[in-house]
Amino acid sequence: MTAIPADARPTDDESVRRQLDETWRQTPGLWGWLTSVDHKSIGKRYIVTAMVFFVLGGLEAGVMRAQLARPENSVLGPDAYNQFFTMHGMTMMFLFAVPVMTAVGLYLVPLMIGARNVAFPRLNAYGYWVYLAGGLFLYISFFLNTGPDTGWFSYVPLAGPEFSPGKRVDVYAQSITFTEIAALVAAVELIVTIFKNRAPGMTLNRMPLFVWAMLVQAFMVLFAMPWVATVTQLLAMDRLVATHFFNPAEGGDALLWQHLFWFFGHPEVYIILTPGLGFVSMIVATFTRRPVYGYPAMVLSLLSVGFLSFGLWVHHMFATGLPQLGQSFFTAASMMITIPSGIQIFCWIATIWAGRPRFGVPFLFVLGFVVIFVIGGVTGVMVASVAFDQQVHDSYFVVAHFHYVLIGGAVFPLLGAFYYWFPKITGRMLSERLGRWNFWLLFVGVNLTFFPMHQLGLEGMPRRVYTYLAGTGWGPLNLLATIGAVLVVVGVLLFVINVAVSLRRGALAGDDPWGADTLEWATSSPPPPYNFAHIPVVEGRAPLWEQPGELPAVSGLRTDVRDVLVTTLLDARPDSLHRHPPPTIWPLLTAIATTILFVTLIFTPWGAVIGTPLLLLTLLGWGWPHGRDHQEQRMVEQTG
Amino acid sequence: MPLTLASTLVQQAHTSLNPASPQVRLVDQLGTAMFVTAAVVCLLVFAALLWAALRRRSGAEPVADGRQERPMKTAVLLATGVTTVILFVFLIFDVSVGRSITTNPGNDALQIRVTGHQWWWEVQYRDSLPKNWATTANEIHVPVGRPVVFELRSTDVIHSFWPPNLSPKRDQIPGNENSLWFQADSAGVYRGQCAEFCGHQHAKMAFLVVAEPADQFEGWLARQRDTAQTPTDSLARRGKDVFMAASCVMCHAISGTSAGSRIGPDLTHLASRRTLAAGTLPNTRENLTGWIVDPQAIKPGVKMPPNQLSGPELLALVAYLETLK
Amino acid sequence: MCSHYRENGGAAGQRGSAAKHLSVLLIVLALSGCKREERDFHGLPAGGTITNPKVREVPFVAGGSVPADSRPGPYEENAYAVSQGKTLYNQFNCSGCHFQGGGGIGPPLMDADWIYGSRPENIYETIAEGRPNGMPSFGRKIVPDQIWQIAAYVRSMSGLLRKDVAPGRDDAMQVRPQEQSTQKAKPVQSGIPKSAELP
Amino acid sequence: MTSLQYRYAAVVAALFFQLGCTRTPPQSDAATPAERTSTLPARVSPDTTASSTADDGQWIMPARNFASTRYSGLSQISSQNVGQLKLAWTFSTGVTRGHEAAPLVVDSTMYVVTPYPNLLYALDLTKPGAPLKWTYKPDPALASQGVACCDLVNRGAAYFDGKIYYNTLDAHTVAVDAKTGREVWKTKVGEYTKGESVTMAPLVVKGKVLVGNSGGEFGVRGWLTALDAKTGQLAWRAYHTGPDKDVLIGARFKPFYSQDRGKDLGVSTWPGDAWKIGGGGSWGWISYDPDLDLIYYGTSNPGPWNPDVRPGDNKWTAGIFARDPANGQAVWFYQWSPHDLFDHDGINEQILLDLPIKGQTRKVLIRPERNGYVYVLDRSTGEVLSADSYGYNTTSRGVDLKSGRLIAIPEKATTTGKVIRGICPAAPGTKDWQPSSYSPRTGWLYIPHQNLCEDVEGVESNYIEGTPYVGAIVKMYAGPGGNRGVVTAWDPIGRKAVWEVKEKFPVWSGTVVTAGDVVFYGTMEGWFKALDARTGRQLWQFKTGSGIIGQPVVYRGPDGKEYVAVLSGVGGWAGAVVAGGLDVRDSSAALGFVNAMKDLPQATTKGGMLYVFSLP
Repeated sequence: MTAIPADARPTDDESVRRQLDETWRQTPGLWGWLTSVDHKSIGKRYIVTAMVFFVLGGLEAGVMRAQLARPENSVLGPDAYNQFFTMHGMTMMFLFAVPVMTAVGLYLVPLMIGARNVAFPRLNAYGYWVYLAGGLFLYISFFLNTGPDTGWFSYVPLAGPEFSPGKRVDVYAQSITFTEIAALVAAVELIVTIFKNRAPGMTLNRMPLFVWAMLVQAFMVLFAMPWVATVTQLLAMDRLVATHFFNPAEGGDALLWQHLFWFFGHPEVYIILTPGLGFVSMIVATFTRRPVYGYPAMVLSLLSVGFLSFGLWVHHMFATGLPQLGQSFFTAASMMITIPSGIQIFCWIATIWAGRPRFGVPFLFVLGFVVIFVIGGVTGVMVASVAFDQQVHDSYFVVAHFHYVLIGGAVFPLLGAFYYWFPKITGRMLSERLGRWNFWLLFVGVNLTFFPMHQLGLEGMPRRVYTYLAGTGWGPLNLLATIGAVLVVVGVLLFVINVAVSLRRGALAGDDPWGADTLEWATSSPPPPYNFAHIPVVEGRAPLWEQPGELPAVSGLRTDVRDVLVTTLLDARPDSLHRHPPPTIWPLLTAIATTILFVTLIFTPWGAVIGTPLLLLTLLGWGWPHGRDHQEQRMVEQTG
Repeated sequence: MPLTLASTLVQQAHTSLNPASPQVRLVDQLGTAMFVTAAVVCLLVFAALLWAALRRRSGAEPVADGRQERPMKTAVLLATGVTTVILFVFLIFDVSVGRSITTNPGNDALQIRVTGHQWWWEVQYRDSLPKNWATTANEIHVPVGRPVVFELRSTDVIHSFWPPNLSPKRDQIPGNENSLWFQADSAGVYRGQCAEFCGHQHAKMAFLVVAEPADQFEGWLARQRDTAQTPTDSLARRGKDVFMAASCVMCHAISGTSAGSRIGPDLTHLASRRTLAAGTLPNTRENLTGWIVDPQAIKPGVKMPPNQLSGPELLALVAYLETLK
Repeated sequence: MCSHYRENGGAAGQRGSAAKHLSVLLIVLALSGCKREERDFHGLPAGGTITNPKVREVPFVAGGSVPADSRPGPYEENAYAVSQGKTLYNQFNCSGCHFQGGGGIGPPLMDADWIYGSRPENIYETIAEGRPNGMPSFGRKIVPDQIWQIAAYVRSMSGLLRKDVAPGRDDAMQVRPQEQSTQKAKPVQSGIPKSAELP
Repeated sequence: MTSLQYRYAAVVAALFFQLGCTRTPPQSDAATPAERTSTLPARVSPDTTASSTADDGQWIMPARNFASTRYSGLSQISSQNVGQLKLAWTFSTGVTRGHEAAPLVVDSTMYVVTPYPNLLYALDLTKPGAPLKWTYKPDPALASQGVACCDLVNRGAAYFDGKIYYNTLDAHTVAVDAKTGREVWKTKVGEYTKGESVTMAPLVVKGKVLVGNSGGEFGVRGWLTALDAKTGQLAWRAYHTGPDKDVLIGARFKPFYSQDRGKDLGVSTWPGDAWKIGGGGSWGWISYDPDLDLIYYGTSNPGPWNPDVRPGDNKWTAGIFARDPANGQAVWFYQWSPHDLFDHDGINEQILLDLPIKGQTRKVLIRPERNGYVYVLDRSTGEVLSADSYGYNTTSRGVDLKSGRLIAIPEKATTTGKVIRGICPAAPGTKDWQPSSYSPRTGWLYIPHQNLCEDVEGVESNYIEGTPYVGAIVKMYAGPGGNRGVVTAWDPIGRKAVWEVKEKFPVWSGTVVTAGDVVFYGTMEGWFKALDARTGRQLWQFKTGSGIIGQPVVYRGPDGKEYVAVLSGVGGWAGAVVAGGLDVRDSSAALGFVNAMKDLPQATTKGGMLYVFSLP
């Protein structure tokens, strides 16, 4: 492997590109769409699907705000309202927030680390299909009036067989299983890709902060999601085959559910936040035209947030009457996690101070993020206090708190990221003018919607109420919140319009419109199926700034087969070659089999009898060896 | 049917912001302290952010050199240190408040058992002498200046007992008993509401806490212990027959009569209560009538079915219920 | 939402065969789903199709009563109503005599034997009018809507309802297999009640 | 032969018997106090027939005598020859519910009361095969079947002054002319639409018919009533809850223990007006001491079973009263199970004996109580002299003789929404209604009882008039050892079991013991068994058509021969699974008893048949 200037041997370079095109091209047409294993096309459809669910969830919230606009309103009855707020929670948590973050990760990470694709392309496709199936399952059920109605937290016994007859809660449990599988698949993808497919020279301590964020997030997913997948299966068993995990009379315990659920549920919040922090770091660096200050501190705080987030779950249960001392421990932990989050904020501010900020839309969203996230953070410290939390717990104060955290910590950075990477993904810029409107509407709207809720909570308005009585005096503030919600809706609408318009008429972007520093900007926009003609060699944290003009590249990679370079974990020395599969339909078929299994199971135990063989069959097809692979495998051995 | 709301009876007495018990006062202080600090922190951060973003720059391209790094380092370390200190102070404050809330109320405490039902509150006054037990619903009277211990239970789903002016909330979880205590230190009518999502009418599962001077309270309790009087006027007497013959008797108890079902609230002293339907309606004749005829219009999903009673029957029934002082 | 969906399905049903089949399937799905999940708080529409059936003298002979009127109960396919029926069954002390279906003071309800007929309307009558050998009449004391709910639940006890409609276990001591996994017991007219076998 | 010749033969046989008697072994010499007690009823026998003596060979009340010894002085059938016992004749009652009654034998007529519909048959013993003389049909209300908690049983009749007295399920008491079968009077004593039923056998004392109600599972208010034997007019009624004047507590009331003293305890030991539906009926046995002129009887469990809704001692339920039969005034009371948690009714039989205790002979009352202890009380004061466990017990540690209180084990206290497991004895107690017998010859009690445990969860209990008021889910199962039934020979002086015979199913029939040292009882499989009273060795058995839950009786026929009679017909609470055709998949069926009897349907079927045995 030697460093070669990018512009050397042009003619040869042309043929290389042509051959790579040939090799990595995805089959055209619908079939191609169904069989694609390219992380970019999968990432794109992942993002689009997630955004569609985001809009749906937002509309549900809008309807709820309409219902709450005035006391004793009659837009929604209690039954519909309960389904709406449950669907809103589930959509935002399971179908939007987590998937969209992993999706962006799946799209960007390989580009940022100079890889041709994710480690397991077919698994990646499978993950998306399962996620899509889960989302469709949930929403079809919803339209069949079988939408879950016990909250995204579905506390037993309310969600148990006695108090939630019918199939609504079974749909809840099973659709979570779908999304958890998708999330776990994505986590495995990211971890392996980040560990084994980084461009030569990109040692761990040279990885972009966003990649670090995704790595931490992936590990959190890996440790948190199995809990909710398990606990929802326990619930399903209680409901379908009369087990007694949550039946106190037969030795079960209603609190067991809460412990298991929140042991997932709290990390879940940080699973959503962490990638957001990654976005912010990237945008800050680019828009202050200097690397983010305190790289080690940033990485360490990311890691410690990841660890600490597993030690906080009980602060969702302060009102359940657990022992005082134990609770204080969780208070301490909950407060402690503020420190790493704080450090990152401080580092960004320092970076901005030291840099030369350009106030592009992405940067605006970062500023908005800091404001909203900090407010959410300080109220978070407040609810971490046992005594105070027992007062405001399950009141609108908490609603305000976590919407500040999640919208501030996830949605704003995400939108920032959209404006930032849209050119890379589509090749066209988003309109800055619409972008500013978009930002200010959202910023004002969000604060208008959620700030009054702090007050409502303190005045005693509980969560999850489909209406309230006039004399409570909660009317005016609720109306205010609803008005805010309208602004938010308009803001999101503007965003959608901006995307739609820019897709056709947006200014052409070119490879690196922002003058950014990371590898994804080193290739064309949108990137070719093979991402990079030459796998670059990295010598610093900001390759495009530190090695302007040309990048040293890896040679000796075959271009007539789907070879990707596997590097060592710590300092990314080239290790071996890995042969990637061609487009295939099997991931889709496997996902369909999975769906059949899961859906039939909630209606009859025979579901297992029907679904399992189907699933095994498709897996068999998936893993069926092709002669060609063997032959080429040999050739690799010869070369390697 | 015009719905005026029950809590109009309780002007401004459903908020954690005007404490009526030492417990809530402490929490309120804690909250205020944290709020003020939080506000200051926010403002500082925002100020720093704006300044960092908008400060006038000196010409040259920024380079990460020592000259810049040192002040940044100190700034970040300083900020982090301050944050840590603030959090530590909060922690101590919180623990101390928590301890003082959960201290032993002492022996002269009044014992009340509150059981959450979908979607109303069963209230039972305990006493060493069984005869002195009294059961009511959705309206809790407490003596001013005397600790009251609440034994919190649920027999269906999880509810959460929360009178914001008087006490932080505590969940009522089937299978594990909970308890809390407070001491009302000023007379008044306070409103509380279920704080844990419990199904269709979670929104209309409220209750009143009536804090009154000890002697008044004792008088009230004594009345609650009485069995219901047999009505004197003929209309009410007919109403009683209606009650005993119609679906009412399947769910409600009126002590002193043969109605002894515990599915719905105990109606022995219904007329003495301020509200109907768990703090949803003021206890007036119109509301009572409307409630009996079509509760589903007022609390959709509530366990009480619409009752098809003839006009005269209904009139008599209401007349009877109004005698249950 | 559901009715709206149903309309769509209906419209689609008119179109080409493939679409037709699909939409028919969807309608079936929709209907079963909707019927099962409906939370009908107001109960039966006042003066609606189902009203308190006429009192009929029950011939006290083997074969029990087979009323001409075979109108199905309104809640046979509604999981929520059936679960309400289960709650009422226990709260109104039906369980006091029939326990969880095994019987005791009254006859068992989870077996195949039916003295006065197994149809919803038979059960409705039994509850509303009472029966000679100790079954009290609840006609005035339980509103028709709730009687229909209880009747539907009683049928679920011997597996006569769809499994996705029948209730699951209670949060209580387990004393019987849950209704939704109870084997369907094909109704048999058991003639006179066991409690009335007189010399 | 003419009836005159029969009469003659009978007299001759009687003479022979008397001679035989004088040759009875010395150990049964009339010197022991126990013997005196056993002869006590003879001296005060209400019987007016001339031929009446200590061993008149008749059986005029289910307990045989006022002391309730169920001891027959006849010794023709003895431990030596019982092996040759043969079936003499049978009679089908035509009813197939649980037959718990004891047939009566007066003069040369046998009277049999059936379960609901409570038919009364008179059988002529003077003719071969004892043909039917007449049948009396009281026609109790059909609907009363709906308020009988545990099968439609009847525990028998009583004879007095030419009339047969008994109760019907729909809470009526009837007097029937013993000769003609004509109804003399019929008095409504309770309201079955409110859950009251009557299943007990009445006792006639000093011209008063004593009747108590059942319905502790239906929220009734318990009482004992005295009717004038001639007219059926109500003489007095003593309630078992409520104010003193209702309970007939007056100047004479001197309970031994302090917790039973005080004004209107029947009200103050209940919340609100729960006492109005607090149960405490008396559907069991009454004994009478003519010397002290006191009747003794127990009161049943407080209602509902779920104790959360009735804090306090719940006076005067689950206890025993001593009353003056003339006016019903209470003399003393003792509560076996204050604030009963397990449906441990206090209505079992009490056997009146004079026993040597700590050197002196004391007038005592022995009660094998449902809560698991054999109590020995001083029947003049109500003091507990001793209380000894006679079965596996996890609910109490014993009885504190100072305060007289049962020492309960709090861990086993039932409550709403919690499942309490391993409660022993179960709801039917260590022993239910099935009566014991006492032999003056051995000085031992022969106690038929069961060995059951249970799991209980308290649930919301709603009082709806005329429907059950229980508020508990119960699941019973066999106690340690797996044998659900036991017959225990108990030595009241040594205060210990002498021998035990284990049975697969609960021994739901009574026992009877004879001067021939034979103990008779039946099993729920249908075996009618004879044991050696001294060793417990099984001497003889006969398989009847259905499970036996009745009370065997021993009498001398007009032909001078000794006969043993018993009703076979499974049912009762224990046998409801067969009698009611219940579904064993529901463990809570029949108040949870079905779970313990899942295999009974394989062991026996319904029946209703009288079996009479004699030596060939």
